[in-house]
Amino acid sequence: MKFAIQVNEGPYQHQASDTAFQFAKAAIENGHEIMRVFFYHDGVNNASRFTLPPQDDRHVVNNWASLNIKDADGEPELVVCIAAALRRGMLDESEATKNSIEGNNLHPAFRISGLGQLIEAGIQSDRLVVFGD
Amino acid sequence: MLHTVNKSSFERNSLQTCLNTIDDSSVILFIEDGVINAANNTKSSMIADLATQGRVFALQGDVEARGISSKLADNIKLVDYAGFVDLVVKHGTAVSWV
Amino acid sequence: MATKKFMYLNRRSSFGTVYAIESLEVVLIAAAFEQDVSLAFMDDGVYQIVEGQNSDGIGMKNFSKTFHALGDYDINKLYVSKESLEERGLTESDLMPLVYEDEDDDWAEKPSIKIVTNDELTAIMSEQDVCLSF
Amino acid sequence: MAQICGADVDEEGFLVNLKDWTREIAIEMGKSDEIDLENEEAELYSERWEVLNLLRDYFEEYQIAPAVRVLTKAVGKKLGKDKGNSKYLYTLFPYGPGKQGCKFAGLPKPTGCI
Repeated sequence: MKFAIQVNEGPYQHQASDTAFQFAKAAIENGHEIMRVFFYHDGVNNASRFTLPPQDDRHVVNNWASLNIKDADGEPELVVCIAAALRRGMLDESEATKNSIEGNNLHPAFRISGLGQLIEAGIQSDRLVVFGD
Repeated sequence: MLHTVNKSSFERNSLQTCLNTIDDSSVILFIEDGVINAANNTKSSMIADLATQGRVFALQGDVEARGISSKLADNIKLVDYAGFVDLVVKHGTAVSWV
Repeated sequence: MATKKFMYLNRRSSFGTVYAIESLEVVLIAAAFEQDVSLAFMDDGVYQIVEGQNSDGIGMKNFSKTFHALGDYDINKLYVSKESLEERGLTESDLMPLVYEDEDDDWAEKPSIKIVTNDELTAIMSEQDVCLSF
Repeated sequence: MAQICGADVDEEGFLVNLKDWTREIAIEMGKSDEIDLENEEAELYSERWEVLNLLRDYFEEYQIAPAVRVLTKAVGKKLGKDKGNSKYLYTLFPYGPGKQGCKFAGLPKPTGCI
Protein backbone atom coordinates (compact mmCIF):
# COMPACT_ATOMS: atom_id res chain seq x y z
CA MET A 1 0.00 0.00 0.00
CA LYS A 2 1.11 3.56 -0.75
CA PHE A 3 1.35 5.82 2.29
CA ALA A 4 1.86 9.55 2.66
CA ILE A 5 2.81 11.10 5.99
CA GLN A 6 2.42 14.62 7.30
CA VAL A 7 4.66 15.72 10.17
CA ASN A 8 3.60 18.88 11.97
CA GLU A 9 6.03 19.20 14.86
CA GLY A 10 9.73 19.84 15.26
CA PRO A 11 12.14 17.15 16.46
CA TYR A 12 12.95 16.86 20.17
CA GLN A 13 10.11 19.20 21.20
CA HIS A 14 7.33 16.70 20.52
CA GLN A 15 7.21 12.96 19.97
CA ALA A 16 5.29 13.37 16.70
CA SER A 17 8.33 13.16 14.41
CA ASP A 18 9.68 10.11 16.28
CA THR A 19 6.34 8.31 15.98
CA ALA A 20 6.10 9.26 12.32
CA PHE A 21 9.60 7.91 11.70
CA GLN A 22 8.88 4.62 13.48
CA PHE A 23 5.64 4.31 11.53
CA ALA A 24 7.40 4.96 8.21
CA LYS A 25 10.16 2.50 9.04
CA ALA A 26 7.69 -0.23 10.01
CA ALA A 27 5.65 0.41 6.87
CA ILE A 28 8.70 0.05 4.63
CA GLU A 29 9.90 -3.07 6.49
CA ASN A 30 6.51 -4.63 5.92
CA GLY A 31 6.58 -4.11 2.19
CA HIS A 32 4.63 -0.86 1.90
CA GLU A 33 5.70 2.28 0.09
CA ILE A 34 6.11 5.70 1.69
CA MET A 35 5.54 7.89 -1.35
CA ARG A 36 6.13 11.16 0.49
CA VAL A 37 6.69 12.63 3.93
CA PHE A 38 5.52 16.23 4.07
CA PHE A 39 6.88 18.46 6.82
CA TYR A 40 4.66 21.36 7.81
CA HIS A 41 4.41 23.89 10.67
CA ASP A 42 7.45 23.44 12.98
CA GLY A 43 7.89 20.03 11.34
CA VAL A 44 10.17 21.80 8.85
CA ASN A 45 12.85 21.76 11.56
CA ASN A 46 13.22 18.00 11.02
CA ALA A 47 15.23 18.91 7.95
CA SER A 48 18.06 20.92 9.53
CA ARG A 49 21.49 19.53 8.70
CA PHE A 50 22.85 21.62 11.57
CA THR A 51 21.14 19.34 14.10
CA LEU A 52 23.62 18.11 16.72
CA PRO A 53 21.99 15.97 19.41
CA PRO A 54 24.17 14.63 22.24
CA GLN A 55 25.77 11.23 21.54
CA ASP A 56 23.38 9.33 23.79
CA ASP A 57 20.26 10.65 22.04
CA ARG A 58 18.69 9.57 18.76
CA HIS A 59 19.43 11.66 15.69
CA VAL A 60 16.01 12.48 14.30
CA VAL A 61 17.26 14.16 11.14
CA ASN A 62 19.62 11.31 10.25
CA ASN A 63 16.85 8.84 11.04
CA TRP A 64 14.72 10.43 8.36
CA ALA A 65 17.63 10.50 5.94
CA SER A 66 18.31 6.79 6.58
CA LEU A 67 14.88 5.87 5.20
CA ASN A 68 16.12 7.01 1.80
CA ILE A 69 12.66 8.02 0.60
CA LYS A 70 12.95 9.06 -3.04
CA ASP A 71 10.87 9.12 -6.19
CA ALA A 72 11.65 7.14 -9.36
CA ASP A 73 14.05 9.86 -10.52
CA GLY A 74 16.00 9.79 -7.28
CA GLU A 75 14.55 13.07 -6.01
CA PRO A 76 14.00 13.17 -2.24
CA GLU A 77 10.41 12.68 -1.15
CA LEU A 78 11.07 14.13 2.29
CA VAL A 79 9.39 17.41 1.39
CA VAL A 80 9.56 20.57 3.44
CA CYS A 81 6.83 23.18 2.96
CA ILE A 82 8.39 26.30 1.49
CA ALA A 83 6.08 28.81 3.18
CA ALA A 84 6.53 27.21 6.60
CA ALA A 85 10.28 26.77 6.01
CA LEU A 86 11.08 30.33 4.97
CA ARG A 87 9.11 31.67 7.93
CA ARG A 88 11.23 29.58 10.28
CA GLY A 89 14.63 30.05 8.70
CA MET A 90 14.94 26.68 6.97
CA LEU A 91 16.65 27.32 3.64
CA ASP A 92 18.19 25.34 0.81
CA GLU A 93 20.95 26.78 -1.32
CA SER A 94 18.61 28.18 -3.94
CA GLU A 95 16.36 29.99 -1.45
CA ALA A 96 19.37 31.34 0.42
CA THR A 97 20.88 32.72 -2.78
CA LYS A 98 17.56 34.17 -3.92
CA ASN A 99 17.20 35.99 -0.63
CA SER A 100 20.85 37.07 -0.39
CA ILE A 101 21.44 35.03 2.75
CA GLU A 102 24.78 33.37 3.38
CA GLY A 103 24.66 29.71 4.24
CA ASN A 104 21.81 27.23 4.16
CA ASN A 105 20.67 24.49 6.49
CA LEU A 106 18.55 22.02 4.54
CA HIS A 107 19.80 18.43 4.81
CA PRO A 108 20.38 16.97 1.31
CA ALA A 109 17.95 14.09 1.97
CA PHE A 110 15.13 16.66 1.98
CA ARG A 111 13.79 19.09 -0.58
CA ILE A 112 11.79 22.30 -0.28
CA SER A 113 8.54 22.60 -2.21
CA GLY A 114 5.03 24.02 -2.10
CA LEU A 115 1.92 23.04 -0.19
CA GLY A 116 0.55 21.56 -3.38
CA GLN A 117 2.83 18.60 -2.67
CA LEU A 118 0.80 17.80 0.42
CA ILE A 119 -2.49 17.85 -1.48
CA GLU A 120 -0.96 15.81 -4.28
CA ALA A 121 0.27 13.27 -1.71
CA GLY A 122 -3.27 13.06 -0.35
CA ILE A 123 -4.59 12.42 -3.84
CA GLN A 124 -1.99 9.91 -4.96
CA SER A 125 -1.51 7.86 -1.80
CA ASP A 126 -3.84 5.17 -0.49
CA ARG A 127 -3.61 6.60 3.03
CA LEU A 128 -2.37 9.89 4.46
CA VAL A 129 -1.49 9.81 8.15
CA VAL A 130 -0.97 13.01 10.16
CA PHE A 131 1.43 13.19 13.09
CA GLY A 132 1.19 16.35 15.12
CA ASP A 133 0.48 18.05 18.41
CA MET B 1 -11.75 4.64 9.98
CA LEU B 2 -8.81 4.61 12.31
CA HIS B 3 -8.83 7.34 14.93
CA THR B 4 -5.52 8.05 16.62
CA VAL B 5 -5.46 10.00 19.88
CA ASN B 6 -2.17 11.32 21.20
CA LYS B 7 -3.36 13.35 24.20
CA SER B 8 -4.21 12.33 27.72
CA SER B 9 -7.81 13.16 28.66
CA PHE B 10 -6.38 14.81 31.75
CA GLU B 11 -4.69 17.32 29.47
CA ARG B 12 -7.01 17.88 26.49
CA ASN B 13 -10.43 16.85 25.26
CA SER B 14 -9.16 15.10 22.11
CA LEU B 15 -10.47 11.68 23.19
CA GLN B 16 -13.89 13.08 24.11
CA THR B 17 -14.22 14.83 20.77
CA CYS B 18 -13.08 11.68 19.00
CA LEU B 19 -15.70 9.64 20.88
CA ASN B 20 -18.36 12.20 19.97
CA THR B 21 -17.81 11.65 16.27
CA ILE B 22 -16.69 8.03 15.95
CA ASP B 23 -18.95 5.74 13.91
CA ASP B 24 -19.87 2.14 14.71
CA SER B 25 -17.20 0.53 12.59
CA SER B 26 -14.20 2.67 13.54
CA VAL B 27 -11.41 1.84 15.95
CA ILE B 28 -9.25 3.97 18.24
CA LEU B 29 -5.49 3.74 18.63
CA PHE B 30 -3.78 5.52 21.50
CA ILE B 31 -0.28 6.75 20.73
CA GLU B 32 2.22 9.01 22.53
CA ASP B 33 0.59 10.61 25.60
CA GLY B 34 -2.72 9.22 24.37
CA VAL B 35 -1.80 5.87 25.96
CA ILE B 36 -2.57 7.42 29.34
CA ASN B 37 -6.19 6.92 28.27
CA ALA B 38 -5.48 3.19 28.12
CA ALA B 39 -4.53 3.05 31.79
CA ASN B 40 -7.01 2.07 34.43
CA ASN B 41 -8.00 5.43 35.93
CA THR B 42 -10.98 7.63 36.77
CA LYS B 43 -11.62 8.29 33.08
CA SER B 44 -11.48 4.67 31.92
CA SER B 45 -15.26 4.47 31.66
CA MET B 46 -15.02 6.71 28.58
CA ILE B 47 -13.69 3.83 26.52
CA ALA B 48 -14.93 0.78 28.44
CA ASP B 49 -17.70 -0.12 25.97
CA LEU B 50 -15.54 0.31 22.89
CA ALA B 51 -12.78 -1.71 24.54
CA THR B 52 -15.22 -4.55 25.26
CA GLN B 53 -16.04 -4.56 21.54
CA GLY B 54 -12.33 -4.95 20.81
CA ARG B 55 -12.08 -1.56 19.16
CA VAL B 56 -9.45 0.11 21.37
CA PHE B 57 -5.73 -0.27 20.70
CA ALA B 58 -2.64 1.22 22.31
CA LEU B 59 0.89 1.48 20.97
CA GLN B 60 2.98 -0.90 23.02
CA GLY B 61 6.19 1.15 22.94
CA ASP B 62 4.39 4.20 24.29
CA VAL B 63 2.63 2.15 26.98
CA GLU B 64 5.90 0.63 28.18
CA ALA B 65 7.77 3.93 27.99
CA ARG B 66 5.25 5.47 30.36
CA GLY B 67 5.34 2.60 32.83
CA ILE B 68 1.68 1.68 32.52
CA SER B 69 1.94 -1.86 31.11
CA SER B 70 0.72 -3.38 34.36
CA LYS B 71 -2.01 -0.78 34.84
CA LEU B 72 -3.91 -1.15 31.58
CA ALA B 73 -7.70 -0.95 31.56
CA ASP B 74 -9.60 -4.07 30.50
CA ASN B 75 -9.69 -5.25 26.91
CA ILE B 76 -7.09 -2.85 25.52
CA LYS B 77 -5.19 -4.45 22.66
CA LEU B 78 -1.51 -3.65 22.34
CA VAL B 79 0.13 -3.20 18.93
CA ASP B 80 3.68 -2.43 17.81
CA TYR B 81 4.48 -0.01 14.95
CA ALA B 82 3.89 -2.75 12.39
CA GLY B 83 0.50 -3.29 14.04
CA PHE B 84 -0.16 0.46 13.73
CA VAL B 85 0.60 0.20 10.00
CA ASP B 86 -1.78 -2.77 9.72
CA LEU B 87 -4.54 -0.82 11.45
CA VAL B 88 -4.17 2.02 8.95
CA VAL B 89 -4.27 -0.46 6.07
CA LYS B 90 -7.30 -2.26 7.44
CA HIS B 91 -9.46 0.65 8.60
CA GLY B 92 -9.20 3.15 5.75
CA THR B 93 -9.05 6.87 6.35
CA ALA B 94 -6.90 7.80 9.33
CA VAL B 95 -8.02 10.69 11.54
CA SER B 96 -5.58 12.20 14.01
CA TRP B 97 -7.09 13.75 17.12
CA VAL B 98 -4.22 15.92 18.20
CA MET C 1 -6.60 13.65 -11.54
CA ALA C 2 -8.98 11.67 -9.39
CA THR C 3 -11.28 13.52 -7.04
CA LYS C 4 -11.05 12.71 -3.38
CA LYS C 5 -12.87 13.99 -0.36
CA PHE C 6 -10.58 16.09 1.81
CA MET C 7 -11.60 17.26 5.25
CA TYR C 8 -9.73 19.85 7.28
CA LEU C 9 -10.27 19.44 11.00
CA ASN C 10 -9.85 22.72 12.84
CA ARG C 11 -9.93 22.42 16.62
CA ARG C 12 -7.87 25.37 17.85
CA SER C 13 -8.56 29.09 17.96
CA SER C 14 -6.94 31.67 15.73
CA PHE C 15 -3.84 33.16 17.27
CA GLY C 16 -2.47 31.10 20.18
CA THR C 17 -0.74 28.68 17.84
CA VAL C 18 0.12 28.72 14.14
CA TYR C 19 -2.25 25.90 13.23
CA ALA C 20 -5.27 27.99 12.26
CA ILE C 21 -3.53 30.26 9.76
CA GLU C 22 -1.37 27.53 8.29
CA SER C 23 -4.47 25.35 7.92
CA LEU C 24 -6.13 28.14 5.95
CA GLU C 25 -3.03 28.39 3.77
CA VAL C 26 -3.34 24.70 2.87
CA VAL C 27 -7.04 25.11 2.13
CA LEU C 28 -6.39 27.97 -0.30
CA ILE C 29 -3.77 25.95 -2.15
CA ALA C 30 -5.97 22.86 -2.10
CA ALA C 31 -8.68 24.81 -3.94
CA ALA C 32 -6.53 24.76 -7.08
CA PHE C 33 -6.60 20.94 -7.13
CA GLU C 34 -10.37 20.79 -7.60
CA GLN C 35 -10.93 18.19 -4.92
CA ASP C 36 -14.03 17.85 -2.80
CA VAL C 37 -13.01 20.04 0.14
CA SER C 38 -14.81 20.52 3.42
CA LEU C 39 -13.78 22.23 6.62
CA ALA C 40 -14.87 21.18 10.09
CA PHE C 41 -14.72 23.55 13.04
CA MET C 42 -14.88 21.81 16.39
CA ASP C 43 -13.85 22.55 19.96
CA ASP C 44 -12.03 25.91 20.15
CA GLY C 45 -11.73 25.83 16.36
CA VAL C 46 -15.17 27.49 16.22
CA TYR C 47 -13.46 30.67 17.43
CA GLN C 48 -11.60 30.85 14.10
CA ILE C 49 -14.77 32.05 12.40
CA VAL C 50 -16.43 34.23 15.04
CA GLU C 51 -17.31 37.75 13.93
CA GLY C 52 -15.41 40.75 15.22
CA GLN C 53 -11.84 39.48 15.53
CA ASN C 54 -9.34 42.33 15.75
CA SER C 55 -5.68 41.45 16.05
CA ASP C 56 -4.28 45.01 15.92
CA GLY C 57 -3.40 44.85 19.61
CA ILE C 58 -1.23 41.75 19.29
CA GLY C 59 0.72 42.72 16.19
CA MET C 60 -0.49 39.74 14.16
CA LYS C 61 -2.28 39.60 10.82
CA ASN C 62 -6.08 39.41 11.05
CA PHE C 63 -6.50 36.43 8.76
CA SER C 64 -10.12 35.95 9.81
CA LYS C 65 -10.94 38.25 6.87
CA THR C 66 -9.57 35.61 4.53
CA PHE C 67 -12.41 33.22 5.38
CA HIS C 68 -14.65 35.58 3.38
CA ALA C 69 -12.61 34.75 0.27
CA LEU C 70 -13.22 31.00 0.52
CA GLY C 71 -16.45 31.24 -1.49
CA ASP C 72 -14.51 32.70 -4.43
CA TYR C 73 -12.14 29.74 -4.14
CA ASP C 74 -15.14 27.38 -4.43
CA ILE C 75 -14.76 26.21 -0.86
CA ASN C 76 -18.25 26.35 0.52
CA LYS C 77 -18.67 23.45 2.90
CA LEU C 78 -17.86 24.73 6.36
CA TYR C 79 -19.28 22.43 9.03
CA VAL C 80 -19.45 23.87 12.52
CA SER C 81 -20.08 21.67 15.53
CA LYS C 82 -23.35 22.60 17.22
CA GLU C 83 -22.20 21.08 20.51
CA SER C 84 -18.89 22.97 20.43
CA LEU C 85 -20.73 26.26 19.87
CA GLU C 86 -23.17 25.56 22.70
CA GLU C 87 -20.44 24.60 25.15
CA ARG C 88 -18.84 27.97 24.52
CA GLY C 89 -22.05 29.98 24.83
CA LEU C 90 -22.00 30.81 21.12
CA THR C 91 -24.71 30.70 18.48
CA GLU C 92 -24.66 30.88 14.71
CA SER C 93 -25.22 34.64 14.93
CA ASP C 94 -21.81 35.02 16.59
CA LEU C 95 -20.14 33.64 13.45
CA MET C 96 -19.04 35.57 10.38
CA PRO C 97 -21.67 35.47 7.62
CA LEU C 98 -19.64 33.43 5.13
CA VAL C 99 -21.28 32.95 1.73
CA TYR C 100 -20.63 31.67 -1.76
CA GLU C 101 -22.31 32.19 -5.12
CA ASP C 102 -23.99 29.07 -6.44
CA GLU C 103 -23.10 28.65 -10.09
CA ASP C 104 -25.89 26.11 -10.55
CA ASP C 105 -28.52 28.49 -9.17
CA ASP C 106 -27.94 31.67 -11.20
CA TRP C 107 -25.12 32.73 -8.85
CA ALA C 108 -27.46 33.10 -5.91
CA GLU C 109 -25.64 33.93 -2.69
CA LYS C 110 -25.85 31.08 -0.21
CA PRO C 111 -24.41 30.46 3.25
CA SER C 112 -21.23 28.37 3.40
CA ILE C 113 -21.57 27.62 7.09
CA LYS C 114 -23.66 24.70 8.19
CA ILE C 115 -24.19 23.99 11.86
CA VAL C 116 -24.09 20.23 12.40
CA THR C 117 -24.66 17.94 15.34
CA ASN C 118 -22.08 15.37 16.37
CA ASP C 119 -24.12 12.66 14.64
CA GLU C 120 -24.25 14.62 11.39
CA LEU C 121 -20.52 15.30 11.63
CA THR C 122 -19.88 11.60 12.19
CA ALA C 123 -21.70 10.80 8.97
CA ILE C 124 -19.80 13.48 7.04
CA MET C 125 -16.45 12.32 8.39
CA SER C 126 -17.18 8.72 7.48
CA GLU C 127 -17.27 9.69 3.81
CA GLN C 128 -13.84 11.33 3.76
CA ASP C 129 -10.78 9.95 1.97
CA VAL C 130 -8.26 12.24 3.62
CA CYS C 131 -8.50 14.00 6.97
CA LEU C 132 -5.97 16.69 7.78
CA SER C 133 -5.83 17.75 11.43
CA PHE C 134 -4.72 21.19 12.54
CA MET D 1 18.91 43.81 -1.30
CA ALA D 2 17.58 45.69 -4.29
CA GLN D 3 15.53 48.84 -3.76
CA ILE D 4 12.89 50.77 -5.67
CA CYS D 5 12.36 54.39 -4.62
CA GLY D 6 14.11 53.55 -1.36
CA ALA D 7 11.90 50.52 -0.61
CA ASP D 8 13.38 47.01 -0.33
CA VAL D 9 12.24 44.49 -2.94
CA ASP D 10 12.99 40.79 -3.13
CA GLU D 11 14.68 38.90 -5.94
CA GLU D 12 11.45 38.80 -7.96
CA GLY D 13 10.82 42.50 -7.47
CA PHE D 14 8.05 42.20 -4.85
CA LEU D 15 7.99 44.67 -1.99
CA VAL D 16 9.47 43.31 1.22
CA ASN D 17 7.32 45.60 3.38
CA LEU D 18 3.89 46.03 1.86
CA LYS D 19 3.34 49.28 3.78
CA ASP D 20 6.06 50.89 1.65
CA TRP D 21 3.83 50.88 -1.43
CA THR D 22 3.29 54.15 -3.27
CA ARG D 23 2.04 55.01 -6.73
CA GLU D 24 5.60 56.06 -7.59
CA ILE D 25 6.91 52.61 -6.72
CA ALA D 26 4.32 51.03 -9.00
CA ILE D 27 5.38 53.39 -11.78
CA GLU D 28 9.05 52.48 -11.33
CA MET D 29 8.25 48.75 -11.27
CA GLY D 30 6.28 49.26 -14.49
CA LYS D 31 9.23 50.96 -16.16
CA SER D 32 11.52 47.98 -15.63
CA ASP D 33 8.87 45.77 -17.29
CA GLU D 34 8.31 48.34 -20.06
CA ILE D 35 4.81 49.15 -18.90
CA ASP D 36 3.77 52.77 -18.61
CA LEU D 37 1.79 53.37 -15.44
CA GLU D 38 2.65 57.08 -15.28
CA ASN D 39 1.38 58.78 -18.38
CA GLU D 40 -2.40 59.01 -18.46
CA GLU D 41 -2.33 59.06 -22.24
CA ALA D 42 -0.42 55.77 -22.36
CA GLU D 43 -2.09 52.76 -23.90
CA LEU D 44 -4.13 50.73 -21.37
CA TYR D 45 -3.20 53.20 -18.61
CA SER D 46 -6.62 53.39 -16.99
CA GLU D 47 -7.38 49.72 -17.64
CA ARG D 48 -4.23 48.71 -15.79
CA TRP D 49 -4.86 51.00 -12.85
CA GLU D 50 -8.43 49.77 -12.66
CA VAL D 51 -7.11 46.24 -12.04
CA LEU D 52 -4.30 47.36 -9.73
CA ASN D 53 -6.81 49.25 -7.59
CA LEU D 54 -9.04 46.22 -7.54
CA LEU D 55 -6.11 44.10 -6.35
CA ARG D 56 -5.36 46.55 -3.57
CA ASP D 57 -9.01 46.57 -2.52
CA TYR D 58 -9.08 42.76 -2.62
CA PHE D 59 -6.07 42.52 -0.35
CA GLU D 60 -7.49 45.09 2.04
CA GLU D 61 -10.72 43.12 2.25
CA TYR D 62 -9.44 39.55 2.37
CA GLN D 63 -5.79 39.82 3.48
CA ILE D 64 -4.58 37.62 0.65
CA ALA D 65 -3.44 38.08 -2.94
CA PRO D 66 -6.02 36.26 -5.08
CA ALA D 67 -5.13 33.26 -7.23
CA VAL D 68 -5.42 34.12 -10.93
CA ARG D 69 -8.76 32.41 -11.48
CA VAL D 70 -10.18 34.19 -8.43
CA LEU D 71 -8.85 37.52 -9.69
CA THR D 72 -10.40 36.82 -13.09
CA LYS D 73 -13.75 36.18 -11.47
CA ALA D 74 -13.49 39.33 -9.33
CA VAL D 75 -12.56 41.48 -12.35
CA GLY D 76 -15.54 40.13 -14.29
CA LYS D 77 -17.82 40.94 -11.40
CA LYS D 78 -16.53 44.42 -10.59
CA LEU D 79 -15.23 45.76 -13.91
CA GLY D 80 -17.53 44.10 -16.41
CA LYS D 81 -18.02 40.66 -17.88
CA ASP D 82 -15.96 41.43 -21.00
CA LYS D 83 -12.91 41.99 -18.79
CA GLY D 84 -13.30 38.85 -16.68
CA ASN D 85 -11.08 36.60 -18.75
CA SER D 86 -7.43 35.75 -18.54
CA LYS D 87 -6.73 36.84 -22.13
CA TYR D 88 -7.69 40.40 -21.25
CA LEU D 89 -5.70 40.33 -18.02
CA TYR D 90 -2.63 38.96 -19.79
CA THR D 91 -2.91 41.81 -22.28
CA LEU D 92 -2.61 44.21 -19.35
CA PHE D 93 0.08 42.24 -17.52
CA PRO D 94 1.98 40.03 -19.95
CA TYR D 95 4.09 38.39 -17.22
CA GLY D 96 0.95 37.11 -15.55
CA PRO D 97 -1.89 39.08 -13.97
CA GLY D 98 -1.32 37.33 -10.65
CA LYS D 99 2.39 37.80 -10.41
CA GLN D 100 3.01 41.03 -12.26
CA GLY D 101 -0.24 42.66 -11.18
CA CYS D 102 0.30 41.78 -7.53
CA LYS D 103 3.86 43.05 -7.72
CA PHE D 104 2.83 46.45 -9.12
CA ALA D 105 -0.05 46.68 -6.65
CA GLY D 106 2.21 46.02 -3.68
CA LEU D 107 0.68 42.68 -2.71
CA PRO D 108 2.45 39.51 -1.58
CA LYS D 109 2.92 36.76 -4.13
CA PRO D 110 -0.49 35.19 -4.78
CA THR D 111 -1.58 32.07 -2.95
CA GLY D 112 -1.93 29.31 -5.44
CA CYS D 113 1.70 29.50 -6.54
CA ILE D 114 2.09 25.76 -6.27
